[in-house]
Amino acid sequence: MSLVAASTAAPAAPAVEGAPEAAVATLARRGIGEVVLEVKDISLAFGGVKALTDISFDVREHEIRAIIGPNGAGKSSMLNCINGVYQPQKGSISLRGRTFAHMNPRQVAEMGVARTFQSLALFKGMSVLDNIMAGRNLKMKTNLFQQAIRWGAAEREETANRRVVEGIIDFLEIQAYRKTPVGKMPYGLQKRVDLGRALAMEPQVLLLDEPMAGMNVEEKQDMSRFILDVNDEFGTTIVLIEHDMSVVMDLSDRVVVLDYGKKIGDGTPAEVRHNPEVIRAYLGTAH
Amino acid sequence: MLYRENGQFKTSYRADQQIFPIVQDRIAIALLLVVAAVVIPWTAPEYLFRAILIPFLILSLAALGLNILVGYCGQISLGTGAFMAVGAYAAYNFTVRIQGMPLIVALLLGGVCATAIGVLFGIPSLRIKGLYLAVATLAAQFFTDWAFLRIKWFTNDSLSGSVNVGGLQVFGWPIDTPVQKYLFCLAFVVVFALLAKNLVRGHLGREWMAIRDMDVAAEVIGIRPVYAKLTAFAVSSFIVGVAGGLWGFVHLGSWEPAAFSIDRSFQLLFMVIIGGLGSIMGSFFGAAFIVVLPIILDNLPYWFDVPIDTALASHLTFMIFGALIVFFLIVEPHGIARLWSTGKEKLRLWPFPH
Amino acid sequence: MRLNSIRMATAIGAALLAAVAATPAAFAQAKEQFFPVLVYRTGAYAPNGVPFANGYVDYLKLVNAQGGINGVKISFEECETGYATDKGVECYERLKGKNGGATLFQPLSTGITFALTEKAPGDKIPLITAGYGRSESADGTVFKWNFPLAGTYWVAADVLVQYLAKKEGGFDKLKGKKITLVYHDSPYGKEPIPLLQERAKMHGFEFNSIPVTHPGVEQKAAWLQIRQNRPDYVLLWGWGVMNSTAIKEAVATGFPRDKMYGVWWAAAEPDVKDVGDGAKGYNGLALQHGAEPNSRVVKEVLAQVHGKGQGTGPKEEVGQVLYMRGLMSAMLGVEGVRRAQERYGKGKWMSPEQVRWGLENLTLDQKKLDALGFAGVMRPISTSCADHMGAAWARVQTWDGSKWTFTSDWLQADDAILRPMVRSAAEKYATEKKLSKRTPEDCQT
Amino acid sequence: MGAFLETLIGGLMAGMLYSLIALGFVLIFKASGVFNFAQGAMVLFAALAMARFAQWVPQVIGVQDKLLANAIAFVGALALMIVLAWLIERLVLGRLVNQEGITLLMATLGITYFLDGFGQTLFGSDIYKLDVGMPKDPLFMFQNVFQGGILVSKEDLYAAVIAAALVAVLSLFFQKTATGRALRAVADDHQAAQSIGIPLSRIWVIVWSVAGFVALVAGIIWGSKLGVQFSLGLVALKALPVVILGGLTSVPGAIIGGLIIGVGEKLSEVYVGPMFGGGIEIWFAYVLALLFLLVRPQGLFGEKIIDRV
Repeated sequence: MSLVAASTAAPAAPAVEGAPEAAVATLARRGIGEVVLEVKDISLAFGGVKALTDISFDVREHEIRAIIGPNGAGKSSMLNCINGVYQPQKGSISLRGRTFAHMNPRQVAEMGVARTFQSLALFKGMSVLDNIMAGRNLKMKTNLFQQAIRWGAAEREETANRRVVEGIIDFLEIQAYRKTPVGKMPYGLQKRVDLGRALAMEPQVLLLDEPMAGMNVEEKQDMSRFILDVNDEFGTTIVLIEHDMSVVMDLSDRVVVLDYGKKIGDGTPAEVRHNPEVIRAYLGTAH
Repeated sequence: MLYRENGQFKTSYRADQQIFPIVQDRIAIALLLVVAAVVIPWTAPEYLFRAILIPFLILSLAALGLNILVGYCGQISLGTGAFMAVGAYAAYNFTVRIQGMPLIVALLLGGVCATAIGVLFGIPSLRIKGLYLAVATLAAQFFTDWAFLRIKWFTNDSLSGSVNVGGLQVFGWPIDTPVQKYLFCLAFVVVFALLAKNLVRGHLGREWMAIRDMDVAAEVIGIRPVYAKLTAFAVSSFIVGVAGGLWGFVHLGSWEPAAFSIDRSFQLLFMVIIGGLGSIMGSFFGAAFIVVLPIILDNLPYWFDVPIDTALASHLTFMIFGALIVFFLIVEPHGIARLWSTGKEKLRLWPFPH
Repeated sequence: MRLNSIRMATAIGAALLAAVAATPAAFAQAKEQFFPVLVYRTGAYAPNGVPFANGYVDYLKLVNAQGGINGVKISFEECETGYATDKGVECYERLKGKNGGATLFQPLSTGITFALTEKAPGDKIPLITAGYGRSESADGTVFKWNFPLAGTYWVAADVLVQYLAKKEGGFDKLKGKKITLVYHDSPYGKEPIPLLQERAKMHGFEFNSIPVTHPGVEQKAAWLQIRQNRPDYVLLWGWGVMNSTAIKEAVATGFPRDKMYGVWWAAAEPDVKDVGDGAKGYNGLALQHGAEPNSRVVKEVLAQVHGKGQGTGPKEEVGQVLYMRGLMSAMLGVEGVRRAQERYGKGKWMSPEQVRWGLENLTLDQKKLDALGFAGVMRPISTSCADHMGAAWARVQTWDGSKWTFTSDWLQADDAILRPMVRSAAEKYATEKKLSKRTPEDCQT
Repeated sequence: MGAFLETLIGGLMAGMLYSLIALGFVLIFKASGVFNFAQGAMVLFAALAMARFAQWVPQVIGVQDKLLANAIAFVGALALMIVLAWLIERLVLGRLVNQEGITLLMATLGITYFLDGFGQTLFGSDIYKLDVGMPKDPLFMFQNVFQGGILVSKEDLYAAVIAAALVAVLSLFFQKTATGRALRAVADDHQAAQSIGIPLSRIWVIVWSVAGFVALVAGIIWGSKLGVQFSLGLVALKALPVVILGGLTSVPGAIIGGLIIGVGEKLSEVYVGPMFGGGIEIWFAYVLALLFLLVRPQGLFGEKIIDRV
């Protein structure tokens, strides 16, 4: 293993900065377009603890972009910055060319960025239906009074959105669970509901935080299928966090590798696979 | 009765979104309303109206309001009494200061004032979470207690600081006899319960529950905590305020701030918890339980004709009450409403075990 | 779990049904005069509530032991209010219809009085509030059903001011004096304020008032203020633990007890007994009576009630101030019934309305009082349609470290000051409630 | 000036007593995450027990020496509180493990009701004198500096000293003893503590016993000051803003918070109160706490909450 590392050290070196030719080639092949999301030297720290240092990368229209790294590499923190849940101390994030000094989650959501969570963050007290319906809240415009009376506008709006949500439920094959409280569902299916809630927002960019964590093989396959379908059918750009390399390699177009809050690799799966630092960070720890 | 839903197929989302999707439930609720509105007024004795039914109705309305805040939006409040007081005193001032102010309008305006105060004291909830928030609501409680005792203007300069209202009427009908009062309250409760139910099953309700269950995730899908929390405070304190108005005008007729003391706040919180957090129906169960239980306990010795010393009796009441609450929390932390639904589930599957 | 949850659900259902069954059964029996007894033997005010209740009940027992009211026996039932208005209202509703109908109610709480004042006219049941309640309810032309017999808070305040004037040597001497009222922050505590302000205007003494929030254990700040603006006298309008706390704080801040004057609800044994020597010299008003261990009625109670082992409370307490208050209050009620019988038929059961007439035409002259064993305990009381109070006399008593002793002779509140205040307040109430004053004819009925 | 100092001192000493009650809250919250509303009821219960025992001991056992009688009564009351703690763990908390905070809060409200009733049934609802030899007479200092001198209530002074001493002892107990360390371990992380073999239930019994002991001392101090009766239970409401202000999990917070609230409310009542007709101290305390929270949502010394996703 260390041999491999040595041999691939030289060619892989340039892969660290920017996106090299090989990568661009692949992108072209899958008809991937403009940069939709650009992260510039983000740094984030809690008190003294540095979670992220000078992270930069970009995400292009319609691609599947993976962020990998061992546990505690700062992957989730990265997503939280993009969502505006955390405010980075340094750096900027721009969506479709618009740069925000202060991201707030609402704005990000309105810009069409949706997200799923690593540790399930579903609304436990609510049914599957309500969880996914909640994802539609940006699309629902009736005011408090109209809803209180319900009859008329609110009713119509509710029904219309319900139709969309039922579509998502069918897509995720969880019809049987419609009315069950999410708390009572098997873990794998909860993950689907989480995805469903995100899809209900009809996002252009979809951030997935370890969608396959803790799943068995079949569940993983189902989930990958869903992700690819979403990417193809709706042309949704996907940013995917995983610590399990294998999954990432066959799913994603380009990969960013984080370790201890630093970016140590960026490029196509192939390039990254041979990046010595990545190997050290990963397999090194694996030994 | 046979409790089955098979054969009841929903052909439209609309049908599926009804409050009571199951036919039997709809029938049951209709019957209940008929009994409440027609049978009881003819049959029930006066004591039942004055000592049980009217307080029950008004308090369940207040509990319902509180439940929206605590049960649906997850913001704990120990200051409900304060918002009731605001509602009551505001309504009082509207009636005495504006000639010919109609009763219903006065009560609703009282609710509006309560809303304002509620939102004001709700603002800290944007920054303060959980038990810490309780102190904000307690601040509201003690402040209003003080304000209505001290600021003469609120009590229309009454010498003793206690106020009274009389000659209630709606569209010329007097609200005077127990039955009239009962029906008046009943109307309010039914309407408000319906509106509240609509809210909590609409997308505003989902936003509240989302904030309650997982506020960060809620933000990420575009829900604004500010909006969700403040609307919850607003709606909640509006309903509570109206309930306060009814309590003062219809039930007491003459009151002082003590009528809305912190004990009232706790009483209402008990109702919500025991009845079931996040359940409209639970609010009614809770209110019934809390209103009726002490009365039963007080009366028990007389029914069985074993008169025991009054002091002992009321001490026992305290003890049993406390014990029951604890017992409840242990057996079913989600309150009577949950027991009710599990019961119904069983009934649906009966006689099959699963 | 599930099964027993269902069991619970049904249990709750059962409870609700039981409640419906809870309605008072008005079983028809030998007509007894039913006296509901609103008490508070628990809670923050129990120390003062208990002796009153015991005195009240003991007297009813005594009357029965002596053959009832011209042969009509008395039945009674206690109901615990805990000094809480809503509980009080519930008690009222529960008991008013019971045992053939309540004769009258004595709420023993200003808050409950205010609430019941709204309900009594509808139910046609008289309310006796001896020495408390609404001061303006002395005006029977507006408050047909209220009887603040033997004195209101305005009487108390007025008498106190008169006493202080005497002490100083004339009203003119009050000029420039500082009088501070420390009051229970509730309608009860606020009642005296308007009268004291009136008096302050008249005699040019400086009056200010310091509220103490329920239940009155937090008075440090109040007494620091008192220590700083050094008033000549402090009037204490407290109830329950607030009284003893006030005296203790006075000790702690070195305010002379002999410059403190309590209303008649702040001048009983429970208020001073656990303060010890600190309370020596503390003064309080006596609503007619004080502690009367030697009065005949007390001896009769000891002999005919406690003697037969039917005493309600401990023997020692018989004859104490609040016990006597209960005794007297009960007596006033009973005498109302007796008076009614004089008109509507001796030895008959009296309806609440008839009793109301009796209370309105009460004539307890010295002779009757002596017969009742209240000689020396109180002065004659005679009511009328216009005056539901019947007497406006009080005395000052002082705690000598072991017992209460009278330190002033009888003083009467100044009608010239009270009457206009009562009238205007009553009229304000009437307009608020859209009531019309009673006609002279109505007074005859 | 003299007057101001007087108020200040008065406030400080009142504050010390508040911290004593608040301490009970904090201990229990740290160890079991329970916001123990029953602390006030425990104070009342303990005080009632103490007062009555002190009366009964001479009658029953015939011990006439007051000090000894009080000592016996104290031990008796303490034993009672420990039994109580054990029962609470057994019957209530043990069965409510990992419920949400609000459920636990409600449970303690239930306990409050029960204790109020139970205490009065056992010990009666009259007002009882509790004489542990606290001096009642005032003390005047700096007579020569300020006219009238500065009044210091000796009783409050003693009380404050006792409270301070108790606080010191307790903090030692938590820093030095093994139990104390185990306790802090539990406070930091229940699961972890359990996994290294610390028996939760025993810890909880201990904590509640300690809280009971604190309640007893508080009860004795307040009781001998105000006389032992029902309203003692309401001191809990005075301690609430203190804990919130100090931070639910911090012992020093309880103390500093107590002093701030004590001084704050007394000064406000004496100097601001008259402008509004007085009686403002109770809500002023809460508003004060509230304002602090708006600046520091976790209270003065509470741990910061970070949302992790």
